[in-house]
Amino acid sequence: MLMALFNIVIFPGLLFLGIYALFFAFLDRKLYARLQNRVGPPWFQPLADFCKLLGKETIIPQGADRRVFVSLPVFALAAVTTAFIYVPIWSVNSLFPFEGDLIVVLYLLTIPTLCFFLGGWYSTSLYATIGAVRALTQLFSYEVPLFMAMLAPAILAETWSISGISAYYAEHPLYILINIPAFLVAMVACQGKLERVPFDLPEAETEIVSGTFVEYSGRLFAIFKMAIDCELVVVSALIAAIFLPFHAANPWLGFLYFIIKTVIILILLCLFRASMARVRIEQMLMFCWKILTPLAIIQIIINLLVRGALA
Amino acid sequence: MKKGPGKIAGFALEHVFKKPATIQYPFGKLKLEESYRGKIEYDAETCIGCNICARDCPAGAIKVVNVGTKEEKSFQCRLDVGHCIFCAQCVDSCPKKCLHFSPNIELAAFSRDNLKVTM
Amino acid sequence: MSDNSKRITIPIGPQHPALKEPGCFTITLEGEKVVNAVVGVGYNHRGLEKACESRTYIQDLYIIERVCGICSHTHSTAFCQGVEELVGVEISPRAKFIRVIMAELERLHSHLLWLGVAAHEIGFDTLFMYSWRDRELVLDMLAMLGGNRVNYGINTLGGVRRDITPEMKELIHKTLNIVEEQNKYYIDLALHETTLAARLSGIGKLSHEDAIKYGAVGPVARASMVKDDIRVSEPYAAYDQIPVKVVTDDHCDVFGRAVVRVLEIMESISMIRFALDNMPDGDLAVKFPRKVPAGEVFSRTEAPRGEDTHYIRGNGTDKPDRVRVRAASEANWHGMQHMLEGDYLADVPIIIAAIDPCYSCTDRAFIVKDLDHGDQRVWDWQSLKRYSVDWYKKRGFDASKIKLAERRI
Amino acid sequence: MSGEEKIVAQILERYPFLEGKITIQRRQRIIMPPLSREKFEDVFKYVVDEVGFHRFHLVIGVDDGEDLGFIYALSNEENIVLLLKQKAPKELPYIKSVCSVFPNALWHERELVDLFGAQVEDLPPGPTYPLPDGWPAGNYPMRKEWKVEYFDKETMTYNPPAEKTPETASDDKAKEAAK
Repeated sequence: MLMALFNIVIFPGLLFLGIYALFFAFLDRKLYARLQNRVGPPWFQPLADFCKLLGKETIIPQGADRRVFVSLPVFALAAVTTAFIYVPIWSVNSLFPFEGDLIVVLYLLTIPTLCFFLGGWYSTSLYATIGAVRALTQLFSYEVPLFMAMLAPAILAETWSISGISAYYAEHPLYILINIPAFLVAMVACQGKLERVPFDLPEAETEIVSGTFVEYSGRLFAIFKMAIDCELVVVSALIAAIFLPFHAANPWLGFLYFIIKTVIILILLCLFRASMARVRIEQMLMFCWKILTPLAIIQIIINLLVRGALA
Repeated sequence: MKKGPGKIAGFALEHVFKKPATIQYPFGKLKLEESYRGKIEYDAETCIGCNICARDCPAGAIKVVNVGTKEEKSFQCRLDVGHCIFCAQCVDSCPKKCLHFSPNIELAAFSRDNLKVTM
Repeated sequence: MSDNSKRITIPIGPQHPALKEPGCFTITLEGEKVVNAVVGVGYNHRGLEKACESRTYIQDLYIIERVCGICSHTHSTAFCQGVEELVGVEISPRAKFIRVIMAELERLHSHLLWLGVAAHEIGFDTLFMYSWRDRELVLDMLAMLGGNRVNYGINTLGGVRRDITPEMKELIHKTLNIVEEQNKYYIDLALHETTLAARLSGIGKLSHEDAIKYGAVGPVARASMVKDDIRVSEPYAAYDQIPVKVVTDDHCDVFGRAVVRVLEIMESISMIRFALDNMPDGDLAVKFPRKVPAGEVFSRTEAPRGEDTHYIRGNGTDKPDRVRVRAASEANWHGMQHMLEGDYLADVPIIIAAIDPCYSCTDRAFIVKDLDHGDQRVWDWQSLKRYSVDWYKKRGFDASKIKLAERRI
Repeated sequence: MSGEEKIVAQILERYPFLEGKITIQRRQRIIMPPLSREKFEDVFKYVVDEVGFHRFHLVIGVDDGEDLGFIYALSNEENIVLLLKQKAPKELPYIKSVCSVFPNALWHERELVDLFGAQVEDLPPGPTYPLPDGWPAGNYPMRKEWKVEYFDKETMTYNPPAEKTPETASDDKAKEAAK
């Protein structure tokens, strides 16, 4: 019982995730700045931002439903934190592995997007409404290729559990090469999930101010921001667990591997963000359905064929 | 170059290992040219109090007053840095060249009264 | 469901992250498509023309220079050459060349600034940072030549105030090489980056006929195949001795405007090089009288954004009778509504940015939308001010007193 | 014969009464004399439709004391600028809008309304420009008699000093003498 509480609150739960998310936010911003030949923020900047936001006044719009408006950021953070518990960190096994946790994690990761949508919708601001609608439209476009890209390795590994997939590829490391197209699809699609350039349409600062979050301020916004940062960690940890399964028996070494893998994924995501312009909503739909989805389907077919050949 | 997305990635990656182009202001400062038009400096010795500078100033920021007696004149220049637009027309207009500009641009103050300088 | 209920009207501006200056665009949307756009500008009317009437010509010069922060040199050139024409003074050839060099350097910095702003509007911050980094080099050159980064103050009535020494010339040549090399990369990037082309092409259409009809000037007109450039059609300063190539493009959209601007940077670089190498000797400024004879003059220059026109009327005293300034972006506003309609909301900022706007015009009625009651109340400035003072008073903070104490005009 | 002279000749052929009043200031500049409203509309139409001045730059308002002047800057294919002038008495400054011919005249004409108090007929409805809301009616800041010093920005009122009657003037003199 005590151990479970420790796991949920401190490691690998809320506290560790929070600290690691702040570190990730720093790394992301610093790298982004260095890619643009700037100095970038100091290491404590995300923490300072978080603390500052906590101290600011929270304003709730008059037309908004108070309870829903306040609970949405907490919901988003809770969903992300819960998802993290099912992602392996120090070994091939996560904390509470079970058959089918991949699907649970993917669905838990959808909840923040729904929270952004509802948050924007309940803000009763025009910008937020447009941002909310965009968030939902975007969800329908990237979710399908992302899920399919995640499921393709699972088909090859013949298991629906993240730990099982990790263990399978740790045993047969060469099979990872088959999954490279799925890895690329997942990297692109998760850029949409994380609402980063080129798919940052729901917040598009220069178009709709900051979209869904335009009415959020103070503590609520801090929690939302935290949820987004945590989502970045969870998604990169998930991709690392599925597509880059190099594991060590020693948990300390395994943990080091985890950090290296997630940072590599972050660097790729950051490079992706730095090198493109934001697309329009209809261009994004077109891209996701016409390029990413067929690519993911082809991957699934290949994996099915390989599976058949192996059997 | 072929068409395609993410063309700038290589260019940007190169710059990660280069010195940043920005400077963190209060800790590091850019070197300004000596000819930069900053705050006006005044030399009371050579001034004859003709006030041509005041007549040509577009913002009405400068004024030279006689603080001595009629016989023994001694001049003071009163400059409102808050109004000054740093065009340095007064420097050009001055017949005795007693005004000149300095590359001093750090002129922020907490109150408008602090911006009024007597030289 | 009536047609109207599907539509929403959103304001873009007067304060909006996409617009760095105040301008209000009331956009009516159907989904993400713009069906109607109302342009409201003029929050920045500073009464410069009235101010000019009560000041002498030499004072006006510095006021006119501050009409625009980016094309300050072209405005002051237009004013100077107008007054010089009125007096009948011919300035020295060297001064003319220095004016041209400054004008072209200004065009460089303005176009690099535009490239950065346009990239930022479409979320391409990396290009924004790099183009502004290189703009700094140009600004440093301008600061070295003029003494300031934006209001160079190099023009004076009857010539220029500062000379270009051989050392400066050397330095400018060196910096230009770097800028040219960087700019070649940006041209390459602008033409080949898919996301950039996807965002820029096909939006903000302004056909050749419409460009003439709405009186578009500068790169906006040239991107619609209107071969219109004051540097060629009415050469001023030393432009008659320098080869000028007019860059045009037939895309008629934002992409075309981007292409025209990046290619113009290359043209400007070669023009500066030519001017530096062929600069004649001579005085910097000729003696200029304080009193200007009566008469009127219509002076035109080509700013980075297009054609600047100045009308100056003298009445024989040392103060002008009337000064009328028409900045380049004022001419480009007229086609804005036409350009916006039919495009996506996501494209509104980039279309607005594509004319490189400079806000100097106004409507000041603003509508405060009261969603609780669903009605619209129009508040004017006075009542809003009163409302805010009362609001703070209720919370124990008398804003009106503090304001009076601190305000001094 | 240069392009400017040809144009002047063409205008003079149609409107002989302008003989000697049109000046060619320099290359690419033709200045017309101020015309009254009826004559102006006719000449404007002719110049735009038949002489080929199809680009409109701006309209400049000027205060000529008794009259208000309106200067229309037009140019043609060869980039010759023609300054067409119209005048209207200050009390009744009625002019006709040229927006139907040149849509880009809209903001310039609104400016005339706000700053000079011109009454522009057929001006499309829309916001005022460029003066702020709450601007006192009847104040036209670009007119010569309007002085910035008398305008109070806080209350948005224009308070010119009372005109000196002989009595107050003599009072002033008495005061000065007392000093």
